[in-house]
Amino acid sequence: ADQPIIGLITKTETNPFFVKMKEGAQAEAKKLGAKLMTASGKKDGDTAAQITAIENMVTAGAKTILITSSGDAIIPAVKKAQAKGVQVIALDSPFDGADALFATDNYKAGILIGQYAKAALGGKPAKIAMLDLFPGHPVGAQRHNGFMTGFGLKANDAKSNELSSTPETVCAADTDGNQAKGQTAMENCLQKAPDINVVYTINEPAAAGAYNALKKAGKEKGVIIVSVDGGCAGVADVGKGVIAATSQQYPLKMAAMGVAAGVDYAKGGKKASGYVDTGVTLIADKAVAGVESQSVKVGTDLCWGNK
Amino acid sequence: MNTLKDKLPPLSQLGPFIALAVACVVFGLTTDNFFTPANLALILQQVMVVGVIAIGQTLIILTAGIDLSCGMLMALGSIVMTKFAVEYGLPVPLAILCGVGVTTLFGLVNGLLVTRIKLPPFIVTLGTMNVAFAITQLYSDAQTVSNVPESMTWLGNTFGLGDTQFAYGVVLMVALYLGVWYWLRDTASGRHVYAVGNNPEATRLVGIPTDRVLLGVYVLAGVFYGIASLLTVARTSVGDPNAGQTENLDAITAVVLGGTSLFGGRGMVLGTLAGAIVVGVLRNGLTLMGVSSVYQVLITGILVILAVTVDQLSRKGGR
Amino acid sequence: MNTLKDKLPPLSQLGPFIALAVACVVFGLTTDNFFTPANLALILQQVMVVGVIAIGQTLIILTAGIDLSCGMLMALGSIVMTKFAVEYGLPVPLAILCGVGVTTLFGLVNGLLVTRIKLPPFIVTLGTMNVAFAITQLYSDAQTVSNVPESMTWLGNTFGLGDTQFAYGVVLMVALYLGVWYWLRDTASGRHVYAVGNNPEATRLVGIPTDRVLLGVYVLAGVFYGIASLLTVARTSVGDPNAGQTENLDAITAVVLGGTSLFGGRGMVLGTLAGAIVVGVLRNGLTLMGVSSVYQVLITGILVILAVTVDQLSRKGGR
Amino acid sequence: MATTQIVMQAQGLVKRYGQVTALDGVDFELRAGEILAVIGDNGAGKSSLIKALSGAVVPDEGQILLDGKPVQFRTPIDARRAGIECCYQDLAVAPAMTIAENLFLGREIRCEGVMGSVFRKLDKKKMLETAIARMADLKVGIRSMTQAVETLSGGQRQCVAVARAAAFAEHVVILDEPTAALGVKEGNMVLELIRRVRDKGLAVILISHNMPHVFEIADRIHVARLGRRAAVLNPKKISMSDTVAVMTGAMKPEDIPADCLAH
Amino acid sequence: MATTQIVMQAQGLVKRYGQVTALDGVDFELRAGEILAVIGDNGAGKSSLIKALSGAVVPDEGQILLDGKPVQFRTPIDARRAGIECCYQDLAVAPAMTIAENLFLGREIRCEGVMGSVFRKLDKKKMLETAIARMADLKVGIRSMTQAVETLSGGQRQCVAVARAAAFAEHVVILDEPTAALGVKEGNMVLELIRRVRDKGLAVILISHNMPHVFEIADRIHVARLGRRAAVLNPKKISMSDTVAVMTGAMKPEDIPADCLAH
Ligand SMILES: Nc1ncnc2c1ncn2[C@@H]1O[C@H](COP(=O)(O)OP(=O)(O)OP(=O)(O)O)[C@@H](O)[C@H]1O
Ligand SMILES: Nc1ncnc2c1ncn2[C@@H]1O[C@H](COP(=O)(O)OP(=O)(O)OP(=O)(O)O)[C@@H](O)[C@H]1O
Ligand SMILES: [Mg+2]
Ligand SMILES: [Mg+2]
Repeated sequence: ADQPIIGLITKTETNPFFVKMKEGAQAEAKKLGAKLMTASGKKDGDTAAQITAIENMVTAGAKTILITSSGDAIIPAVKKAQAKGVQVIALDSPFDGADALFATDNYKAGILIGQYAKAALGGKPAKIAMLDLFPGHPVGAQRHNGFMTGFGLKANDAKSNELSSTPETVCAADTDGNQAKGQTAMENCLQKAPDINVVYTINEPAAAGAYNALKKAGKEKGVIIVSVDGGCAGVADVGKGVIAATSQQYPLKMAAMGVAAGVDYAKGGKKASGYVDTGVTLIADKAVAGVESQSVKVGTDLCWGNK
Repeated sequence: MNTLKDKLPPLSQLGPFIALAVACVVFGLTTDNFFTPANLALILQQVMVVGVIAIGQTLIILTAGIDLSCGMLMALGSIVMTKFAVEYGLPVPLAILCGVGVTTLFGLVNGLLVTRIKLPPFIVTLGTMNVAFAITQLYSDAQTVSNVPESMTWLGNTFGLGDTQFAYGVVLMVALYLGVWYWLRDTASGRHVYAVGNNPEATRLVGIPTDRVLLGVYVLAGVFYGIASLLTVARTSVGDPNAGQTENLDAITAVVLGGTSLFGGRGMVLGTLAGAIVVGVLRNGLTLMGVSSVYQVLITGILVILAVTVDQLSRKGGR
Repeated sequence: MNTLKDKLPPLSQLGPFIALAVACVVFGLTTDNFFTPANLALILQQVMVVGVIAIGQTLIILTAGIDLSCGMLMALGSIVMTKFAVEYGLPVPLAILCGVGVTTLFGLVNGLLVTRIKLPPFIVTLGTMNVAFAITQLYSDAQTVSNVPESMTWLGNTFGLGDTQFAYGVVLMVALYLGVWYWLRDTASGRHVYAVGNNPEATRLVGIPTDRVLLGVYVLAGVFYGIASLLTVARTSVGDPNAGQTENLDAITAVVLGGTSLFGGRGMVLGTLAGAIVVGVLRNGLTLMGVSSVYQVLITGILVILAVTVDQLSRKGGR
Repeated sequence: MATTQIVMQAQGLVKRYGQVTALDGVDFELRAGEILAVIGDNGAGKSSLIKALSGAVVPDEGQILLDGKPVQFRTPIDARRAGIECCYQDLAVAPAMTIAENLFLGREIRCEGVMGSVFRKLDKKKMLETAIARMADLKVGIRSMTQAVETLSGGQRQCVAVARAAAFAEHVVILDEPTAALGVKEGNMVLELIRRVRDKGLAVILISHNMPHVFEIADRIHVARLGRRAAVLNPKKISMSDTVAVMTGAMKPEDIPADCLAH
Repeated sequence: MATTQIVMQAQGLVKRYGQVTALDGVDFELRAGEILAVIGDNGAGKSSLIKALSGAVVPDEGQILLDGKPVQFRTPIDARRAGIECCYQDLAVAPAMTIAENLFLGREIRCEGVMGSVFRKLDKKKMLETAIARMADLKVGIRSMTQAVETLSGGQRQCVAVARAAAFAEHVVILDEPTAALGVKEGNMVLELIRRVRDKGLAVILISHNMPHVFEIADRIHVARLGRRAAVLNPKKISMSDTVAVMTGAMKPEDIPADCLAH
């Protein structure tokens, strides 16, 4: 009966990334004999729901809370929870004051695909479409600016929430990370600049949508689509040539580590600390010179952090 | 007495079309690529899903209701039809039927709660929106369903008309609009939809089974959401559990922009089509102008208000 | 004639409270921690922001309008007041005033568009929602404003009452509810709000300046959103540009659960408080029961429908 | 005797609204082919009575017989199926719809042929023509039948409602204060219409506060008082002032001379 | 002469609704302390006329004089400020609100003392008592003043609207068919009320289709026809049937004997 209670709060529950994270946490909790509570915001950026969830989990007796922050507004609530002896670990998205951070570096994920796209394009002049998330999202900004930095364009640093743009980024549109909207965005970009040759996408559903748009326009051949996440479906798309390369991240790993840290804390009273980079790997079907990447096979094995 | 002037719709109903025309002229002047036939055909493709959802929404709003569940039902329907076809290997027509069946069933539930227990449509559909969302996520495991059979995405294919490629789905959408327009305008049951929204008590007293009309409208709306499910599958070639999150607001916006009153009984389904296209034109035109996304939101906000203002002023002029 | 029965509110107005009681009993029986004073105080803290927004929303819905911009205005207000205090070093009271001023200004704009150009409130507030969102993002650079002065978050502090800690903000919320309740029930201008929602034409004809009443309501709602801005700053200790995304639907839900008609003219602001608490209780109780979040959505959907059903049936019984 | 055949009968109808008892055990009889006037003070329960008879409200107690057989009208549709049409006091019109549409609401005419049977297309032209003819019967100077009812004057609106009820009834027509908002000329036209309806063999229930109208046209007068039936009078025998006295309670029912009562 | 002083005057008022011309250059005069009846067929433009006089609609052309001075009523508030109260035909009531609230809508009474001046608290008790007294004046048997107006019978509802207009006017009372839905007794009470209002020195405009009522109470009769004024008649001299003839157009205005005209 005295199972340690661990809370997991994700940004949403509609993104496979977070669904996998939850599954990973559940599996690990079962293995280690802990009780897992979960909650999430209604949409990305819904900090109010996350704060409420923190409070409710503390009331329910959770001793460790794992959270993928939707925004820094949760920090004070985290502090309050910590003052009651609760360990709070940030997964995926960093914020100040977390006891520990298990995450990938989204800026670096962006840099990797930027470098890949640059190399794959060769010397041709770049015409880039940027298919972003939605305004004001830190992860969106980090990936976007990271991509541009990797591509060798001038862009803001990792701390900025502003989306950079240069003459090479001929079109930018929001996708909400959603396939249908990704397709619409790409279609509109193609109207604006029919000769786009590089497409940055915020995630793989958006990439699939972009590919659909290109295919309908008969232009899927000469265009390089890059993306981030490395989910199983996304990696499969890399294999099919839909996506040229994607930066793979490992939500299952983050979650499992978080649950383990929670159990440790319950048993031994020792809090986790510091930043553990769960890693990011570039997955590409065709390797290009000068950029280190892994094959689709490796990506499939690792997708979401299966191993 | 029966002059041409009498036959034309009154100026008050032209508002949404005027707003549409104004938006088009503005984008035509500020961008190079807006007024190409290809781009215009593209906009139609982009609005076809919301457009069909908005038909159902129009019907419900005409009865003085509102449907928040429409987008989520569309997502659920698309997951059901793709999963049934891909995972259980059901023949495509049957799988489509199952998807449409599910959305229709939800429409029936909405309708029963509204007519039998007399709950406010806002709350009923808020509830079913949540339920449909949860079922979609649970059933799909939040995973996109891909490898959808070709025949299920046929409506997304295009045919050439001159130089321009039109999607079959757009033709379907336009056909549905024309059909519903005819139904609402020229048949008894269509007029009863207006009557129920205009004065439900009077409609009951003249001996029209108002509950049956209402129930029929909700069920029919469910059917339209099911068709929208098929269209979204056709358009994206996948079953996407994340679809439908913004479609309810978009659809209501299209209806209201189209001049239908949220108080029921007044409006025209073709106005909704214009409203849906206005939304699509704004999104397309602003991207073509290279407006960055925060500014797009800002400008959309202002333009939406301007569009109804044009509408409103043209109505006053028309009196 | 003036028996106790006459003095009690009619049973029809007790619906939301019955739903609330039912929800509490269920959670009390199924969880250990629900019925602790600390938890109940916590729920009140969690609903205080939505609760205050919902006051403004109630006023607008009573006039047969709707306000989609409320959440975004709240976010804008909180960014303005925190930025003014933190970055420009304005004295806290002045910074708060500026924040409330901005939301009030937006309320005024909403009101002017509704009364002068006679635009539908749905569209007007959809527009200002987008505009306020964009301004919030642009002005804050999408960055959270932290290091907010202590004195600005004072309403988030708690005081002990017995063993339980109550936030000052909760007291403010309850005071606002009581004030508005008194205003709506016992003053002429409050009754005019009902009259305008009930029959605007008749209200105009008896010589009440309906446009002024409407404008006043929108402005006042803006003030309440400003107060909600302050409360959200107090609760989170930061200015959060991401705030307010779900508050509009939550607030409307609270109003409708509270028994106010979306057609205007009928309802009670205290019902809204009950409605807001029902939403908070559901979220809290389900988390305490350890229900995972997709299932929470599912259950919330079903429970919302059940809550209004209870309400509806108790009304019928009351006749 | 054919004329004494009872078409519609009600026994002990009770209808309560909260603490208000609108109908307090009222009895009622309508004979074939007669015009029965129902009179009474404001709030006497006249409208409540005919609402119960036409299925608009369901009485709490009592029973209704149609042609001697007990019926249960749960909705106005039931009553309409039995050939009963009613024109309510708070005019049941859809204000945003046109006059022609309101006239034919629920009784629309479809086109002939395929358009009608398959496409269920309304014959708008025919409905418009019929509407013009019907309104011309009532001599109401309405300029266009395609104008929305909400743009009509009070009396014009009433004519629309009356015309609808009279046009479609097959058995019983119930009119709740049909002439209240009408001018002298239009009021006489409605009386004329009522006579024509009766002459077609239908029974008519006419609620009115207009005593001259009542005495001009009624075969019998049902006096409603405080939710009950005070008396049924014979307008050929009783004077107008005595009738008013019975109605207002100044004259007790038992004081009415026997020959003034109708049977 | 005091009685011929003109309180309210209108010249050449025109009001068009789309293709329909409701008022076609109508003139109008109301004298101090008189009861002026306005009669006419349905759709003759009576309601449109008084709507223009009370600020409910703004006429397209023409001008209105109050006590000889031109006025521009843009809203009913302007008219109310000038002491004009109007009871409209499509009763301007808020159905969900109680009888007492409707009676005092826009003219609420506040408590005495601090509660009233600072907290602006309504004196509900006083309003309720006044409402009961006013309705008792009209002898309407309404059981509870705190019931919502939507639960009243048609005639009861009309009494509420009439009572409101009569209670608050200071200069001119306009009543649009106030007795249309009323019973004999209640109708007489309203006539009585109108006389009392006149005796207080106010001028009254009474629209009615009830000729006996008009002849019983009116000092002068304004006959409206096709959006214009056909004639102003003297009820002491002209017969009821001639009046109807003028109203329906059967008698030409120029054929009216000179002594039957009012000045
Ligand atoms: N829906 C209702 N709710 C509450 N009370 C009602 C309702 N309908 C009618 N009543 C009450 O029932 C009584 C009878 O009303 P009814 O409408 O039958 O009177 P009536 O004889 O038609 O009067 P009138 O001549 O004024 O039309 C009235 O006192 C009225 O207040
Ligand atoms: N809002 C409106 N829109 C269009 N037409 C209108 C409007 N109001 C009135 N009319 C038209 O103006 C004419 C005069 O109407 P009005 O209401 O003044 O007549 P009235 O003399 O009061 O008739 P009644 O005795 O039937 O009340 C009518 O033909 C009517 O159809
Ligand atoms: Mg009646
Ligand atoms: Mg009139």
